[in-house]
Amino acid sequence: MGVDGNYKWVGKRTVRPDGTDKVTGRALFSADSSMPGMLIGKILRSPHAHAKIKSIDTSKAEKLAGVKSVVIGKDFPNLPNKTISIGILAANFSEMSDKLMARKKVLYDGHPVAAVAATTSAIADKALSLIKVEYQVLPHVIDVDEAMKPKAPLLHKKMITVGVDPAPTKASNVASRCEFGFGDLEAGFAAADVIIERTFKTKPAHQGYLEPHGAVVSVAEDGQVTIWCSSQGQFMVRSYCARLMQIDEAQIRVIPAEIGGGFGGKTVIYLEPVAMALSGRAGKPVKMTMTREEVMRATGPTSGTSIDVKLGATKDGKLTAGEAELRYQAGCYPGSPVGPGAMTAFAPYNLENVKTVGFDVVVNRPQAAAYRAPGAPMSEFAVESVIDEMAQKLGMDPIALRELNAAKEGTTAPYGPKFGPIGNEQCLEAAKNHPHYSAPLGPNQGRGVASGFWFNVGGESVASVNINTDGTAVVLSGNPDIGGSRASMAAMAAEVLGIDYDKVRPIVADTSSIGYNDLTGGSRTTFASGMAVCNAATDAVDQMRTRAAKVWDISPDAVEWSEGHARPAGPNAGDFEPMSLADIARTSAKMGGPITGRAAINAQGAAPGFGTHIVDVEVDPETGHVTVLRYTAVQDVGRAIHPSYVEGQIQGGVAQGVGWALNEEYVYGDDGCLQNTGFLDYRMPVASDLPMIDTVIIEVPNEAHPFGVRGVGEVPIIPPLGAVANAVSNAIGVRMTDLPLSPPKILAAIKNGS
Amino acid sequence: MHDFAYHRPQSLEDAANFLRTAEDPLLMAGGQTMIPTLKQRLAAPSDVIDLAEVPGLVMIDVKKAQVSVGAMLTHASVASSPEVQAALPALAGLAGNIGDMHVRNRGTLGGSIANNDPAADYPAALIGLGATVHTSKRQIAADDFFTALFETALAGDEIVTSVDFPVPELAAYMKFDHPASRYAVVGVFIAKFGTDVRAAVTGAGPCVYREAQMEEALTRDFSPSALADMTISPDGMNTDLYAGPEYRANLVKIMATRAVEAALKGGG
Amino acid sequence: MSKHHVTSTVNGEPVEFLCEPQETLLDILRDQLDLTGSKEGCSSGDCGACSVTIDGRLVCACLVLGAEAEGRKIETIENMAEGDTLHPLQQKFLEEAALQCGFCTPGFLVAAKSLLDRNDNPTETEVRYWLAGNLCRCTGYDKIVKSVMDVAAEMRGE
Amino acid sequence: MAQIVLTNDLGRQFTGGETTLDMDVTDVRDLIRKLDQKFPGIAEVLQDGSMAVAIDGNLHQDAWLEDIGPTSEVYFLPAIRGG
Repeated sequence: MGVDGNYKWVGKRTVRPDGTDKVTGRALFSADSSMPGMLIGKILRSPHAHAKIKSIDTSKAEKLAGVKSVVIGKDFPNLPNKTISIGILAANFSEMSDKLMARKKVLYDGHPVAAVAATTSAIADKALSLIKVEYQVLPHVIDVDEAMKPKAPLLHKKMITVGVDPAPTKASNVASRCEFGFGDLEAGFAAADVIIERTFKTKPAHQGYLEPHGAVVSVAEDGQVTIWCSSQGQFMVRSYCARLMQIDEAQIRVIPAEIGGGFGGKTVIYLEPVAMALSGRAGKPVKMTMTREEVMRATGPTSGTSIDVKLGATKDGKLTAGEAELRYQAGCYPGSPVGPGAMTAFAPYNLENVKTVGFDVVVNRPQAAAYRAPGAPMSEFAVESVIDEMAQKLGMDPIALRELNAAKEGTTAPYGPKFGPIGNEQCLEAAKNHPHYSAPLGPNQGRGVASGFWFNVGGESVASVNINTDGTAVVLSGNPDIGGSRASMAAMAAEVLGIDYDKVRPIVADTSSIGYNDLTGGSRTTFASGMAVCNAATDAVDQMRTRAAKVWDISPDAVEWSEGHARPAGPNAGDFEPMSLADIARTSAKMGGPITGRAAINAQGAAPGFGTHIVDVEVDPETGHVTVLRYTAVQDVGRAIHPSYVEGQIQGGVAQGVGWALNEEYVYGDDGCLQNTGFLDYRMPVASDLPMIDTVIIEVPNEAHPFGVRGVGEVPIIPPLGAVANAVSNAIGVRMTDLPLSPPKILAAIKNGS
Repeated sequence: MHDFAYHRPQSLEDAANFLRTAEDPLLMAGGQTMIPTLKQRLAAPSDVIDLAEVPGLVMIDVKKAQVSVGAMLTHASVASSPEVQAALPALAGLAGNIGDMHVRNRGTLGGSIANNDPAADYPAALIGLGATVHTSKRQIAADDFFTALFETALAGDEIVTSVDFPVPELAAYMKFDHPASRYAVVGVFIAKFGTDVRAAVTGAGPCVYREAQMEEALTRDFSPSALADMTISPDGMNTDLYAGPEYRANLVKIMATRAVEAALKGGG
Repeated sequence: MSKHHVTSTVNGEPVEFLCEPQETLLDILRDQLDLTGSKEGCSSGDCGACSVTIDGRLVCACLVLGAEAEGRKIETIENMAEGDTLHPLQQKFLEEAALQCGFCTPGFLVAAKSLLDRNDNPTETEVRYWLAGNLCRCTGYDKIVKSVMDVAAEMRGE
Repeated sequence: MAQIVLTNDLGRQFTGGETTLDMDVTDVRDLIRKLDQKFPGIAEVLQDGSMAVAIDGNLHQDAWLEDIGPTSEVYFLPAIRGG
């Protein structure tokens, strides 16, 4: 082993262990499970963006034949108004509970107000129509800049902005202010020959996972709860349900279904506690699945934003100062990703003077949920646009400008610490040397470049490696496989154990079958759970070395493990025939019992990821329509455990970013209600919208991981927004600052020339 | 969906009888618009009458001067018919660009025109070619068929059976499609019959219409340049989540110009 | 409303079921016939996760009424492999990692097979347009399109 | 002595604006304990999970036992969540 080793399984394009089930329709996602006697649960949602609930009358619904339980907000525990961290997440459970089921006010179109469980879907629908809710409609606010105005309708009458000194005396929609940076901005801008200042806007975009949220929940008479659901973390579901419903974690068993995409949107829960309440009352299991309309109206998209950027440079291209103010929509309660947005905005650059200020602003929309590199795509879009413009103003090549100012090992990141070994410069160089970058462009075509940065995270992970007597291994880990992680876990275990990949069976275990794991998110799984799997496999190897030593009557230290065999080493080298894993496993009963390696860690040392993207577009000057002609994405991933799934993560991130840049947006009516609640109006890219997406994998290993993994999933959604906007701007000769770049918007820009 | 009764009549007469006797009947052709509408509870018919088994509605008859298409023929069948491709490529091309493959395999000519969605493609072909609609009762000229937003000249118990499309000298359809739904934000069908030119516009207004000034200009000179100085008024044009009247007015001219270019190149 | 007694052929087997007029073919497949390989992603015919074929034509099962299945032949993802042999498309999707979460995968496979059954020499553009009714949020389509092109080439003996 | 850098927010709340400190500490737990002696109340914020720490450029979350060297640079920053 070792980060520079030659590997048999790591880095190979193996077939994923769960693949056959997924190409034959056998894999069970959240809506695919049923239980005997199961009821169907449904939610009644607010038709108003902001309203006081004057009364709820559920009596008629309760009397309808086939209705087994009805719940409203007061049926859920009231919880302390305090933010608590759980693993890599933080939550205010009072607010979370209110988001699950409104109490006194509804705060967005789609906010749940009541739920029913009935014997059939049709009866549940009928029951919802019999619930009478009296509302007093209040003025609402959606846009972040509008929400910050002094006379904006207030969502929470007592909310005082946190992070401002002295604390404001008046309530506002600004939940908090954060600030990062160092140096002397004034001096930095004074030293600049060119200063560019621009304001950018982005619209809320949905994660767009294909599988709507779903859960089957059974609450037994003794209070034991079993939950089958798809989420990014079965332990997250357990922690949240236990706290929201005020029961012990040990009473809840969450069995992870296959997950049909998440991208951050399934790091929160919507249905499970409601189904728990319904099931507990009815005494029967309850199944709940969202419609696509419910997903669009009431699950977290990411924030819409408004961002000011100011950047200074000398005439030879040295950046002298960077400043940004970021305003992010949080949704109905605080919690936008403006913090990471502010931290990442200038991260690809070496700046001596930098300051970013972020505002977390509540508006009448569903709570923003994490979406791939939460907060970063928007802020880096704004900065990458200004970098591109700066290159134009200075007459410099945009990659050359980036290279001249690139963050590298030892550079102080805008959020404080110094970077360790990072692949930012390597990505820029690979992009510059890629044939794409020098390919000629035709009329009405433009090329855009942008970089992206994400921290990546580690966190708590547990893994077990059970050695079977036939020489195979079962690997248990606790993270849902959202994009091929079973294949990576199996490859790493096979590598450490020295047995064939096909002899390793990876299992995603439920919450009662393995210790606590943080959820799948933040690009942590291959890094942190992978590290746990490696450690657990090493633990099993150590046990097998010890057993071989006992058979040979030598010291365990004199036994080495290679290619799946215990071998006498040192003074005993060559004294005994090597024993294979299968040999040792076969006699495990006689030698002390089953061999089980285990590891429980809080993985530290996640290393940052950088990427640089190049895109060519053609703009129809008569209609404003954009065609994406060619796309190349370069990214430092540390080590590609499974190159195909690494490429897939990058390609998928690019497609999402292109959709965000060109088409995807939430459109609200004057009444504050979402108007595009389905895929007919909310346009995610389809196959005919995209070209092939070329990927270039850079490997600057992360020394903290046994195989050098950094994490892959977040970075690739960051550069596309800036790259596409830069390409369009370059094609039409007008700087585009307002996403998405819809044809009407582009045509107007062409006609107005600004 | 609200409750409804489902019927599958075996003859046109039976289907018409259901229309006459049911409380609030709705005809179903391909169902690609209707079923989503029912799911959203935007319609609550008492009876759904499925035309799938009614004989005679699935036909193509291509003659030298006329292409006849049965009401229940799917878009995919029209698009892939070698006869239609040869005789009226603009029509085959139009059908082949409706929605996506799944929609084209179920959606039908009759369903499309009876629904008269303001952004549907087929109405532009009917108006652009001066087609004749055959129904269970009579023949209706296309110009008289589409009356208003989602409204047609069909009587309550009348069923579209087929459409006759005259074969023009030159024709083409160009649309700027909505990125998600693939409906026409604006679509323009241009056809030239000897000295007579027809220009039909869909997507721009509440109902498909003929653009008279375009027809006059193209009658004088059937070339893209004939439209160069034309101004299209945005008055009365549609606004939706995607685009407003000014953008649509611009598209009418652009799509018409491109349709003329395509028609001169042989259609599509 | 009274239920309809429907007789059809699903994956080569004769099948009878009772259905309400409002039930879609997707409801019947998933809830009555336990064929949960066809997925419900949108229920409005926009995502293609419920792609099946009826009498050989690719459709969204969520936009077909169960009662319409009378006398028809339905094929779903569950019948794509022959015994224990995967269809070449299924095999290629595995080898090329043309799936990530796997939710849209059954629909893509049914749609891609429907294309290759008609055209064993599609251009990349033809593949992309044929699959435009199927949404995938994970892959960016790259590996899906490549897999379909590769299988077509293999079917042609290249 | 290790160099300790607090966020501007922490400085505002607890230290009267001071964000850079030199301290003799052995690990994160020791650092938090000593900071709390100097700035009472700061430990609660540093330990509630909302803050992460970077030691010589390496990011750590919830890591009381991580060693801090005699010349280490230690930055407190908001904990990073993910998507």
